[in-house]
Amino acid sequence: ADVEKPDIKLSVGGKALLYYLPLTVTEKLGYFKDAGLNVEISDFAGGSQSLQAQIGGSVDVTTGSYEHTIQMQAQGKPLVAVVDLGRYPGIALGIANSRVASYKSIKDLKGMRIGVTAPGSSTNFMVSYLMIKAGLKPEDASFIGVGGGASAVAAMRHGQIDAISNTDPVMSELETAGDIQVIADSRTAEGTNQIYGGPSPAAVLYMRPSFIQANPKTTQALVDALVRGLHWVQSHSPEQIADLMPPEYQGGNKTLYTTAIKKSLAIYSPDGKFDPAACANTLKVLQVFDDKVKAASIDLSKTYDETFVDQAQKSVK
Amino acid sequence: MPQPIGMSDASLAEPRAVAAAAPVALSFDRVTCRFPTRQGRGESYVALRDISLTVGDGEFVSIVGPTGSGKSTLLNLAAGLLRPSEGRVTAFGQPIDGPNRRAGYLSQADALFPWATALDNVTAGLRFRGVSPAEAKARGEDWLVRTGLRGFGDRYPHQMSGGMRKRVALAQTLILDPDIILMDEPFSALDIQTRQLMENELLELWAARRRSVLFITHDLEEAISLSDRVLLLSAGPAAHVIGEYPIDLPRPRDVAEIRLTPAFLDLHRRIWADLKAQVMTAYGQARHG
Amino acid sequence: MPQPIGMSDASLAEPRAVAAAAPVALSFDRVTCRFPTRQGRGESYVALRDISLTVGDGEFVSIVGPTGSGKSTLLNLAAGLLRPSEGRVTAFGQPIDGPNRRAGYLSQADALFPWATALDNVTAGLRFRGVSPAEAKARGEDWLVRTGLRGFGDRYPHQMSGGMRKRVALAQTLILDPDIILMDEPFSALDIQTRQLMENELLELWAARRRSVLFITHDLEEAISLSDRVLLLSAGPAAHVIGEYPIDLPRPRDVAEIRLTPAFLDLHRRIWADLKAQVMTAYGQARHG
Amino acid sequence: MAEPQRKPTGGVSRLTLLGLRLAVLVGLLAAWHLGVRWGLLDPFFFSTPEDVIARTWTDLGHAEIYRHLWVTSVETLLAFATGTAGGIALGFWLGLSPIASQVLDPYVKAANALPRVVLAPIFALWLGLGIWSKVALGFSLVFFIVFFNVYQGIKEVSPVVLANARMLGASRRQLMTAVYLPSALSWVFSSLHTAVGFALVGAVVGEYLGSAAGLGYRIHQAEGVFDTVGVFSGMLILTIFVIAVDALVSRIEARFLVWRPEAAGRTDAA
Amino acid sequence: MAEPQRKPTGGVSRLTLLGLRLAVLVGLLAAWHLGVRWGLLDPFFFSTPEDVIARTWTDLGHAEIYRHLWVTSVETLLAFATGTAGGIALGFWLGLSPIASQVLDPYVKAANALPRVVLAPIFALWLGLGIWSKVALGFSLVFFIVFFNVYQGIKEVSPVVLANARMLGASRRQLMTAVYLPSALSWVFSSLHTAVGFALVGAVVGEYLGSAAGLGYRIHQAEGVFDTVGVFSGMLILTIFVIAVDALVSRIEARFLVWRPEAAGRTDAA
Ligand SMILES: Nc1ncnc2c1ncn2[C@@H]1O[C@H](COP(=O)(O)OP(=O)(O)OP(=O)(O)O)[C@@H](O)[C@H]1O
Ligand SMILES: Nc1ncnc2c1ncn2[C@@H]1O[C@H](COP(=O)(O)OP(=O)(O)OP(=O)(O)O)[C@@H](O)[C@H]1O
Ligand SMILES: [Mg+2]
Ligand SMILES: [Mg+2]
Repeated sequence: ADVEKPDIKLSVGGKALLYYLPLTVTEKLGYFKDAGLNVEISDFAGGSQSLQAQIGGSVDVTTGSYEHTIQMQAQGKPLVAVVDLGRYPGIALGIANSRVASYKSIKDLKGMRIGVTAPGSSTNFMVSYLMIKAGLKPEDASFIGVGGGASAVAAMRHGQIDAISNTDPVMSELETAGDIQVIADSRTAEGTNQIYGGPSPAAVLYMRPSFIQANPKTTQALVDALVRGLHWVQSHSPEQIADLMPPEYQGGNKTLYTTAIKKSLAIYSPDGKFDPAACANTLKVLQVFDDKVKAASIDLSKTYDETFVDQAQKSVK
Repeated sequence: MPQPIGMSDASLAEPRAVAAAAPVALSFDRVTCRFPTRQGRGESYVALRDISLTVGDGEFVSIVGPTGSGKSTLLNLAAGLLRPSEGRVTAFGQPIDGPNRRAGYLSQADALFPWATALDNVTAGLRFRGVSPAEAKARGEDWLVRTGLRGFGDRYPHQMSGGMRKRVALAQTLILDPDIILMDEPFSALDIQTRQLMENELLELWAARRRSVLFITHDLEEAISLSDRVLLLSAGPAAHVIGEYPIDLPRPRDVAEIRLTPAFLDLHRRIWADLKAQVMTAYGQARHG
Repeated sequence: MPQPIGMSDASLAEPRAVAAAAPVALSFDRVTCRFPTRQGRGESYVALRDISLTVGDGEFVSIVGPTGSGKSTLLNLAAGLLRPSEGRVTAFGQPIDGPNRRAGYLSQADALFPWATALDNVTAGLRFRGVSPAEAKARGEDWLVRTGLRGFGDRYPHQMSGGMRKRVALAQTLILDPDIILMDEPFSALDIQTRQLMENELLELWAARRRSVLFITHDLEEAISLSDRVLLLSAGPAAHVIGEYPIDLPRPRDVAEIRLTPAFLDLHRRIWADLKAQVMTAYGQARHG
Repeated sequence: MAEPQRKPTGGVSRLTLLGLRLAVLVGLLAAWHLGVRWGLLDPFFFSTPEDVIARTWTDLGHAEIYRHLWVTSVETLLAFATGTAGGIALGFWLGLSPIASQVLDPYVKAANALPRVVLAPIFALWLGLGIWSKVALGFSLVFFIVFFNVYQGIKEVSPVVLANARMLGASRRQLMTAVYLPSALSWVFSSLHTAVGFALVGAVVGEYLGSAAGLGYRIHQAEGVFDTVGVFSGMLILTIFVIAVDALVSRIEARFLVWRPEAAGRTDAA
Repeated sequence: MAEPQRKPTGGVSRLTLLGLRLAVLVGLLAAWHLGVRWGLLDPFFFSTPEDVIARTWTDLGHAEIYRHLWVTSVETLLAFATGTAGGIALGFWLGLSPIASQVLDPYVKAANALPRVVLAPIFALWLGLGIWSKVALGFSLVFFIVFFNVYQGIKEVSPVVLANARMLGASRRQLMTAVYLPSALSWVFSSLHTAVGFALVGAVVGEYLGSAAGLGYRIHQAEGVFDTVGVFSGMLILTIFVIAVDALVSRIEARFLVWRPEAAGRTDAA
């Protein structure tokens, strides 16, 4: 394939997270290579760092949260999402077993210590959003940044937090081990509907508009490869997917990993297409929490570009 | 406690001939001392070879010898700060292992605590021994007066002159009244007058308590006027005792007056001649050989 | 270049009477020097008060005085390492500001570079002046021989005896052949024999190049046998020059022999009496008052 | 009443000094401002000095910030105190016991090389998410800095002075307090200046990695919503805080080291 | 051929030493093992020593690890070299220029207190995602440690020796090379021992925060999927690496400091 820029730098915040599974699948299957691309993936401690690398121009494209495109538009740094990798945010909220007995509804979160990956992250927003819907204020609970790895598990196991809002594999690990009870789950269509009233895009591939303008063919090649990856995910079993992933991702516990994949499978978009209603959902949530987004008038249509996915539907079988 | 040490070997100097019967404070038995030179190459410099000597209990012994012959090394051995490469050193019959607790040592170099005032320096040893601060202060002030440093008690070492620091060190050692006093050129930084005052002070103290003294000096007159016995060390390398001179001048002595007596002058002439020969060897060796 | 400095004030000692006509290497004009004591309390100690003295070009001047009187302070002023609190110090007519580049200074304390071998210490000044390493080495070796240290060139300071280090420092200063030589008790760590050898070496050198020398010593005999003029400093605080003794002994001199001449003994007796009085004051002050 | 002066350089008046310091500050701010103005610095990453100062000013007017500052201060000071005490203790032990030092040497060095950020979860695990896990992180930085300096300081003790103290009859304990400690003090203080900064870094990074309060938490929160002004204003407050603590260290240092000669002191003191 | 010995303590034979060190290592491993065995340590967080060693062993058998190790080594050594050079240079400048040091003092201290983790995005912005942003992070740690020690080392130069060099005609430059540098060397080396560790920490944390290769990258990956064995095995490899580098520093140190008396040396040397 003749692309303008075969060497692509891609950033991601936590490549091993299931949130970004389609990226690793695509990479492992060699779909980028097939598309004539040589993609170097830089992994960051978190989504915001990987976004900063994008804004700073250190990388060409980023797989990150769709929210970023809205937040950056508000700051005058437009980004455009070109393919949707996840339909549902994949975040779950769980209550510690010791608290389950006294938990009736979201209102009972009041006064709890809630672990989130980082203050100000989407795991934080999801809980805050639920609380607001239930008539609480976000300040009614205290949010503690616990990260997205072993530290999050540790915090819950050692009773340092009463509830946790996190992604997989943390949630699966805690669920499987029986440490928590999940009370809100955006890993499924139904759960996401309950929280947001509809789907809400999660991981997307985004980039600066100038990159798209200068490299339309490269962009198309990237989208094609990722859509192929999404198709592959849809057509294979959790076990097959787990086998494909690098062995070190399984962390020595393949069963857990497979379970986590099974739980998360629904969040991956089957075709990579955007749903305008879902995008509006995301905006709605952000407007509650992000002062800059609230202040700005956001043009949602500029945050994503469907032409490449649509093209990919035709070419990718 | 003090016991004479039996030695059967012969050596050039035979100090035991003099002190054998008396109790022995300090005894060197065939002591050799080597220093490694040039790190790693395994070369070594023999500073002292086969030294045997004794200091009787209550005896005042001086050591003279050319510069670099090994006098300080000898004193370090007696203080237990160095270990001999061969042979053994004993204090009151006990082998010395680690700092010699029965000795006070006034070293050639400036060894005051730079972070302590003159008074605190003088009383350091008392405080180590648990003497009450008030008493230590009183005794320290007294020693400052004795060494002519009244009013300088609150000076730090860097605020004092060379001679003043030396006197503080002197007071620091003597205030503890040790059984064995080791002194390495204690008075060389002092002017002649002050030096004589200090010498008399030392003699007075010694006469009163009869401690054993091993004294190093470059000043032959000083050695003779203070000592019971003067030992002459040969030039290095491999220095050894080549001369021993009992000083039979009457006591008590005044160090200034005794220098004018004929007996003194005679002794001085004798030792001087031997010493001169030694220095010429040392210097000739280094300069031409 | 060398110019006499006009001074109109009177002072106790009148050194200019002797040296006024000759060119002047070093001149102190009503110099007072105070040291702050006790940080922060604003007290101060007057070490020198109102000192006026000169050293003529090519003259050999010695300073004697009780310990702690301010001799080293005087030399530090001449070296430009201290600034006077009042008055001014000039070298060859130029006010001294910062280290006196025309002077070589052998300090009382051990000032060798601990990280350099004896040879490197001796040649340090040459290397600072950009002399080629080969030449510096050759001249350094020569000076090691002159100071009786042949074969010790590769020793580090901590591997040498006190007297050896002093001789290295001597060579370090003299190898540069400075116009003004400042020496603070250079020979007090040496035994008498070595000391006389070094003294003769110094005299020889001085006779050959006629440098100006300001020399501090505690040994009055040494002062007399070497100098053109001996200055006597009073006891501190507020020390000043209280005596000045031109030494009219014939040159060249042998330091050992000249001590036996009647002229020498006469001078010695005179200065000694004055010095003794000074020391007694100093000691009495500190001890009793 | 001029005292003998040592060097022509050295003293400038307090006022000049303040002026020069301000000049540097203004220069830095101007460079920052112009850098942003001229497009050399992207305000997304660097914000602008005027915004940062304005934000800091408003923040300092609210009680909220003081709660965070209080948490961070407590953590910093605890980390500083425990790290210093630990470093001094181990430094002394290994400095005085050649065998222990040779045996433990590789382990100390290895421990120093462990990336603390990776250890943060373990600290959180053992010590909870409260202040103690942050203190531990700060400790693990401060400790090694102080340790290595104390250890070296012990080795640098003048053998002559040491031998003298031994001959004067000092016990091991007394050697420690009367010789090793005062002699090593300038090493200790040198390390403390570095350590103050690192104690704060440890506390803030600890908060950043997981906490419910503190300046690091605030910075992290600001970063999460890409609020650069908030990030920089947090750092500005940190900076002011650490300068205050360091001034305290300097004052204590001056108090302890009165006995030292000034820079170009006497030349007859050995 | 016994040389005069200084202290009864001190030398143990190389073999005993090795034995003792091994004993400590075995002790640590046993404690770890038993801790896990007896349920004091949760293997989820601590893994087990046998697993870690086994994993390290397999890893070391594959080429993959060497690529990561190579990246990390290059970053570490660059951070170490540049940080040391920078710290020494600034230390000398401020040490020798009292005005500059007084003016810049608060800024240096403030800079030292900035949390580097927060700055990582700015480093990435300026220096890209390659090794240089990691080098910058390591630099920012090493630099201050070396700086503070060099600065103090300069202040500790013996005034007597300094005056002597001045009188011997040393120019400013020569004073630097002939007096300040050799005199400050033990301070410099002391800081280097700390700095080696921090250079590595900087590199690893940099990788951990965002990179495509290196041991920090591997550790991050392992941590994200609860692969404790991988995390610890990465740290083990780090440790081995830093001990090797530190041994090198010690060797160079011994070479430079031949002139020093041993611990309990002469008592007539001033
Ligand atoms: N640590 C050492 N390493 C190597 N040589 C040493 C060491 N200590 C002493 N020496 C050597 O041993 C010899 C004797 O030294 P010592 O200090 O005992 O002499 P000294 O008689 O006290 O001389 P001085 O009268 O000059 O003080 C000298 O040649 C000296 O160089
Ligand atoms: N930095 C200082 N601070 C306070 N007092 C000082 C300082 N330097 C010197 N003095 C005092 O100045 C006086 C003169 O000292 P100096 O060293 O010049 O004496 P000196 O004549 O060389 O004595 P010595 O013969 O013992 O070497 C002493 O009383 C000393 O205490
Ligand atoms: Mg000696
Ligand atoms: Mg003096």
